[in-house]
Amino acid sequence: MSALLKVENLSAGYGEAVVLNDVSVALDPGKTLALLGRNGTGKTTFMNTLAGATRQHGGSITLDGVALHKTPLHLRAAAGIGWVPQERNIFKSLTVDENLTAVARPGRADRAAPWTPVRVYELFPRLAERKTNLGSQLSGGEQQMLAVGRALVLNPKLLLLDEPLEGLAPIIVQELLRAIGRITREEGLSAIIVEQHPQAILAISDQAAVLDRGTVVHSGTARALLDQPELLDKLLGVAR
Amino acid sequence: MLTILFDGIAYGMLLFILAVGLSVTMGLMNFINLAHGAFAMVGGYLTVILMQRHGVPFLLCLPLAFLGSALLGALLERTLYRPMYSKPHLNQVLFSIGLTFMAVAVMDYFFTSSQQIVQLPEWLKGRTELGSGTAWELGMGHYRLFIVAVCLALTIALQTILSRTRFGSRLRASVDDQRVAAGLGINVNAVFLLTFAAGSGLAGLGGALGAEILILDPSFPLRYMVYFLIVVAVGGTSSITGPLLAALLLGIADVAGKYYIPRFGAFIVYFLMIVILIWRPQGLFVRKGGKA
Amino acid sequence: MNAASSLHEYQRWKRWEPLFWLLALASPWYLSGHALLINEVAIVALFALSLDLVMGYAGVVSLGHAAFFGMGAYAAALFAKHINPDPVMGLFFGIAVSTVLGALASLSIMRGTSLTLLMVTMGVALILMELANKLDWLTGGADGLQGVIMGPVHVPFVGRFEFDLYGQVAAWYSLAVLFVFFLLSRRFVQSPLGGTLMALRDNRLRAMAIGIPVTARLALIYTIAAGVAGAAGALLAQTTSFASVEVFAFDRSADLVLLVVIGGAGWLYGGVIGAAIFKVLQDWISSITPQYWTFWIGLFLVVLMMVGRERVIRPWTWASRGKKK
Amino acid sequence: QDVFKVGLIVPMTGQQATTGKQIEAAVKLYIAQNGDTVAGKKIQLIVKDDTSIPDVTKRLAQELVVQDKVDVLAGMGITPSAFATAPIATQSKTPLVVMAAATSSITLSSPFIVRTSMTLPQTSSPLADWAAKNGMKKVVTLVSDYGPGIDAEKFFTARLTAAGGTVVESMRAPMRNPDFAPFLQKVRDLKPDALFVFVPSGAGAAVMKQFQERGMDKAGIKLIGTGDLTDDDQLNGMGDVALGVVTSMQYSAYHPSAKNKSFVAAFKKASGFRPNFFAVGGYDGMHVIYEGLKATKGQGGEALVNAMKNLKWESPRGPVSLDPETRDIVQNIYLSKVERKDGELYNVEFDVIKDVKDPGKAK
Amino acid sequence: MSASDIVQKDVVLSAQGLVKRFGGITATGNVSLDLQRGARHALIGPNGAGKTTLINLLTGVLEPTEGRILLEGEDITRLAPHQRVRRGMVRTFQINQLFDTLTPLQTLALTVSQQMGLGARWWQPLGRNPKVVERCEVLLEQFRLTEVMNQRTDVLAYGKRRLLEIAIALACEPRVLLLDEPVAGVPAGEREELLQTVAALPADVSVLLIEHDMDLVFSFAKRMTVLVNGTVLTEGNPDEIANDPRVKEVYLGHAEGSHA
Ligand SMILES: Nc1ncnc2c1ncn2[C@@H]1O[C@H](COP(=O)(O)OP(=O)(O)OP(=O)(O)O)[C@@H](O)[C@H]1O
Ligand SMILES: Nc1ncnc2c1ncn2[C@@H]1O[C@H](COP(=O)(O)OP(=O)(O)OP(=O)(O)O)[C@@H](O)[C@H]1O
Ligand SMILES: [Mg+2]
Ligand SMILES: [Mg+2]
Repeated sequence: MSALLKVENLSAGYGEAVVLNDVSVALDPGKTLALLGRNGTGKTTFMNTLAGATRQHGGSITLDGVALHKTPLHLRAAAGIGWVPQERNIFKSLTVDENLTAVARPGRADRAAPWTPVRVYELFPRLAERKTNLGSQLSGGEQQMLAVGRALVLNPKLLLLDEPLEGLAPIIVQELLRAIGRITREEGLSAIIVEQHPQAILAISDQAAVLDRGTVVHSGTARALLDQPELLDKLLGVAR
Repeated sequence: MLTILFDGIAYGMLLFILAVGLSVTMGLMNFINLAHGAFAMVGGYLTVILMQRHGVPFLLCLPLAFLGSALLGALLERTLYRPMYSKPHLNQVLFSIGLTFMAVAVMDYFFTSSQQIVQLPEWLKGRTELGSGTAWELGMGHYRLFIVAVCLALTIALQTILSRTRFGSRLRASVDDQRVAAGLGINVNAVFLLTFAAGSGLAGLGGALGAEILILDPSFPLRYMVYFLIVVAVGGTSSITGPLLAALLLGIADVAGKYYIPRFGAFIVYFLMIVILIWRPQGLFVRKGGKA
Repeated sequence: MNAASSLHEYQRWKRWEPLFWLLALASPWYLSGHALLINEVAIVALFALSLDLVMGYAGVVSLGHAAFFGMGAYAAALFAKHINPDPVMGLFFGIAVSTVLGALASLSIMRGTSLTLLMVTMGVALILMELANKLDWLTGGADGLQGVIMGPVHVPFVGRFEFDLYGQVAAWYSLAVLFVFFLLSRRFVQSPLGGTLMALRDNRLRAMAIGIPVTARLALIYTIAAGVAGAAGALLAQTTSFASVEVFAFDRSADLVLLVVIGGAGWLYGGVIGAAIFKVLQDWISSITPQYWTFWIGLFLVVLMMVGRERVIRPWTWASRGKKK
Repeated sequence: QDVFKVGLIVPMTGQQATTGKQIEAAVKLYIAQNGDTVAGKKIQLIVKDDTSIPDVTKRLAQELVVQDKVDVLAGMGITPSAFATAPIATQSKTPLVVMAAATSSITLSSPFIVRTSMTLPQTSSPLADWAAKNGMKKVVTLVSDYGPGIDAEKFFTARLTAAGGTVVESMRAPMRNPDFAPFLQKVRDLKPDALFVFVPSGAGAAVMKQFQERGMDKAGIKLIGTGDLTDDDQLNGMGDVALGVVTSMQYSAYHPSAKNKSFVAAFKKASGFRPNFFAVGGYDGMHVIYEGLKATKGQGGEALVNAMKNLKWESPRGPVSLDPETRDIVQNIYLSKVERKDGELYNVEFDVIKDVKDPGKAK
Repeated sequence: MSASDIVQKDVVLSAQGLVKRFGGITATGNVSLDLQRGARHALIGPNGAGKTTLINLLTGVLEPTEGRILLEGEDITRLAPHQRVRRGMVRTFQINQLFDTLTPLQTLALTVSQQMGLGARWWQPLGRNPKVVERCEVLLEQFRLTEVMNQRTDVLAYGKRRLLEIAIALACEPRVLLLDEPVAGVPAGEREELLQTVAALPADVSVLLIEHDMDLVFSFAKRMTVLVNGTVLTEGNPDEIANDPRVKEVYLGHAEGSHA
């Protein structure tokens, strides 16, 4: 079957600085990729490059046949990218509800789209209770939930989750992981997840890739990586 | 008495129409555009020139004034303003003051420094008297009635656009975080362009309507800048109704003050502003969340 | 390099600084023809220094700084007219009065945002302007305060200097005062106290969280700045032996913001340099085209802001910066 | 042959810009008409813009004196500028020809000041007499709240009461006052015979429009004022609202004299707009300088002032002279009514009070 | 250990019946909490339970709607934030709050001088006092900031900024330290180590820690309070909490120990 996402020899960075070089990744529809790596190895940069928020120096990105690297930032959401930035970047002066409706697509909640604000509220009841809070008036965790919800109402083909579990209560973490699992399985949505805690996401991922100094140093199935703790240890330098 | 009230309202609404454009760019776009008055001036001059030199009817001049300055605004937004969005507020102040200076000189160069005077059509010159006795007599100049009408129409229009459509929230989202807003599919540039053009257009309309009552000459933008700022500051920059009510308050207070206690006529507006701001630092009307 | 030395690094006099002041202080001598302009520049520079303290360091913009300037001006002028013609005493009186006014205005910091303060000070300035106009028995109203006769500047051990028609004494006098205030301010902003100002400019929440009394500090610096502005006003009134309601004008406050930003806020020199550039430019262009000089000033501002100050100063960085964009 | 420098300081930008433009145009016209050499001296004109900020005016004057070594200072758009500059004139013994500023006491502030414009007592007093004579016994005054305005109010009131009329209410509108509604409404409620107005030229149009909008003319209230109200510079643009307004002024562009007709024609040709009383002030100012120089054979300073202050000449505004004691102008004050003549609005004179000295100094 | 056992008795900080409402929302509903001297106390609870709000109330960033706060027996409910800091109560922020235009060195120098009561001096340059400089050097070393001490704070990498955030808190020489998710965004490897420095504070310094990383919480805390919907669900020592079914229900969920 043909891959949903095809990243070839991607190199990108900020201004003159090149952070990623020659990164190639492929992902099938409905599959989940766990993206691991130490601090400052370029995980966020990779995600932001897919979302279009960095300076791309070379290589190509194709999503479902569309050449993303040629698509301007604000059209990538339409092309099927659902971005959850690392620093959440909730719109401070918008209420929770507006945060969702402002970006929701297809615009009108009434048309049949799998993800609507309503469904996001079902996933995170907490947010429903805070509908009218301004973004600036949310707790850290609530902001995290909102960031994920905001990406979902774009009804993307590919979900980019950059450290989505940070600052979430364990129980929410479990729910979220379960939800992501469900979404990918049932709705054929693909996802790339960056996390500090390998086990947590390897468990629910199909593939795994490890970045170091801006290049892919390992890629394979998530399971394989889970089964070789020493390899994981070597790649991430983290004892677990 | 009623007449004074009415005059106050009319004056307030004029202030509002002049300032609302600014509260759009400053409040919603978070860009300090002190060149606002310049756009208003352009609108005013357009009207006078069109009417006096080309005999265009007044009613037609108003939309033209709006469009004219809106187009100018759009043009400048694309060319000059956009790079300034990311700059600190002070630089924006400097930049827009610079533009104002240039505008002043240009107008002076093309239309001399003397005052431009509008000639209203007859049907706007009249006056309607109701009731009698100094207390209940209500005299309404037709032009002032006209201003009130236009102003109300505007307010309703803007309010619906901002609350009923997604545009308002998309705009604020873009202001909060351009990068992420774009990343989530909002065409930030288009949103800003549209808003800025609208703001300039409103300024132009204000200038057109104000030309009858205010002194329209090249120093217009600087002369009335203070009033714009006061209205916006007192009204708070987070809604349309805020500046409206602020303008009404100031207008009525000013007129009534000058009528009843002329000695202090000059102070009232400033005094009121200071009191209000100390009482409500964010301005009269602030956008609050958290009311579940 | 260790902590101590790198801390002192920030405080050392850069090599060009003494030179700068040497040139500045000597200017009335080698530019004797322009002493009057130099005097005005010095006064505006002092005024700008005051704004830079609140705006550049404490991050509080003020559109009504003319309130304190004017207060100082009228105070000094009236002092000379009714009490004592000695400039230095008048200067202190002007400073004192405007400081008090500043203290009062700073109360409005207690409540509210910097926008509040910005508008409040603007309102105060405008009200004072109307007052100066109304109290014509005291201020001479809109005609301006006449009959101010200044005594000579008395410099201990050196002698007494009458203000001359060429404005040289005026220029020395203003420059000297400017220099003194600059030294004080410099010391101030490098002290822990000055540091706390920058701290609360950057992040008030954090400033509180390390035990800085934010509002008190804001009020303090604001009051001090008012005093400095008053000094500038006093200098103007004394060197022109005249005061008019124009000293409170909104344009004065606005121009002030302009030239502080031109020179760059937040490093004492910003105001001084901005004042020099702005005034000289204005004087020069308006002598060429008295009608349309505002156009060129405006153009200058626009270009300066669009290209960016750094790049105007360092053209050679254009290429590289250009690429980045 | 050596040069004779005239330093002209006027507001060329900002809200008083028109004042400067009018004066500059007139001065240049005069030089063009009368050649630039007088008594063997070449006249050199230096124009400075003081943006009508007094301390700037003073600095410029000072620079002109010490740096450019001008022989005469001229201009002065607003009163405080003149007051600020007076000491310089005195100190440097440089004649100062005031061409616009109109507060009465200006000429007293320096023995070197000569004025060719007007004073408000001068223009407002005759109007009071006329008003009383024409059955306007009950009058309300509305003036801008600053020096000249207060002068106007004071002298108009004094004369009117002397002539048996009464001022039922004296209102002062702030300098920065966009809307005259409250004041005019008050007038309407008081229902006087007439409303006397002094506002600096510029605000005039607004007053008249709102006067009519309030139907005051229909209510039988007459609008009278000094000529600033119907400033020739804007009169034509004001439209019908101005028709029938009665003013008193020392100059009208419609003044029926050969001298004036040629002046107006030449002025329009040169500058493109209609001259007003500022223009004629500048024009006569230049005349005073020229004639003074001829008298002193090109000598400046004290001699020049002494020569100037005895001058007497035919100006576009009519016969004028300088009062040797006060160095202030003595001139006819014309009562005129706004009418449409050959398609344009003009102040058409219907009465004249001859050789009016400034009543402000008759104390 | 035994030493701290003795001091365990006396209460340093005590919140009594605190209530905070935002409009309709009750973020904190009648919370009472005692912090013992030398405590290593953890505050956990679901997102939006009101933990940060509680800290904000204790430190005076927010005004409580009801209730009072005692520090060393003194009622500080109405004191301004900076006054509480002077009395030794210091906090870190969940989202970094730094002086972006200053360098770490300047930041610390300021904080230290402020802490030593030199904050109001205007006649003597910053860092002229050797004691201040010494203290700064120690802190910079301790938090591995020495090599970046002269860079502007806003260009530092996230990890470093986080470290500075905590260094500032320690520079205030707290007697009561309130940590709001201090290790959020700090790489897994460095987290323990960071908490070590905190745990290693003098035995009489009391620490209140908010954190969602259970490994850390359980390795650090000697006592825990669970906050739910703005009210205290339960309080106890770690294993009591770990085995409390209600806590599992609303917070821990069913995966044991590890983060997920
Ligand atoms: N805005 C920026 N400008 C310049 N360099 C940057 C910028 N953001 C990140 N970098 C650099 O790019 C490199 C990769 O950063 P990135 O955020 O992608 O790492 P990361 O893997 O996401 O780290 P973390 O796990 O902490 O999120 C780092 O060295 C960082 O210093
Ligand atoms: N200014 C405010 N206005 C209205 N509601 C607010 C405001 N600040 C916080 N809240 C609400 O109060 C509740 C408590 O927030 P708080 O930040 O204390 O949660 P928390 O326990 O820190 O959660 P987390 O662990 O996610 O940080 C949240 O539901 C939040 O929405
Ligand atoms: Mg990252
Ligand atoms: Mg929290």
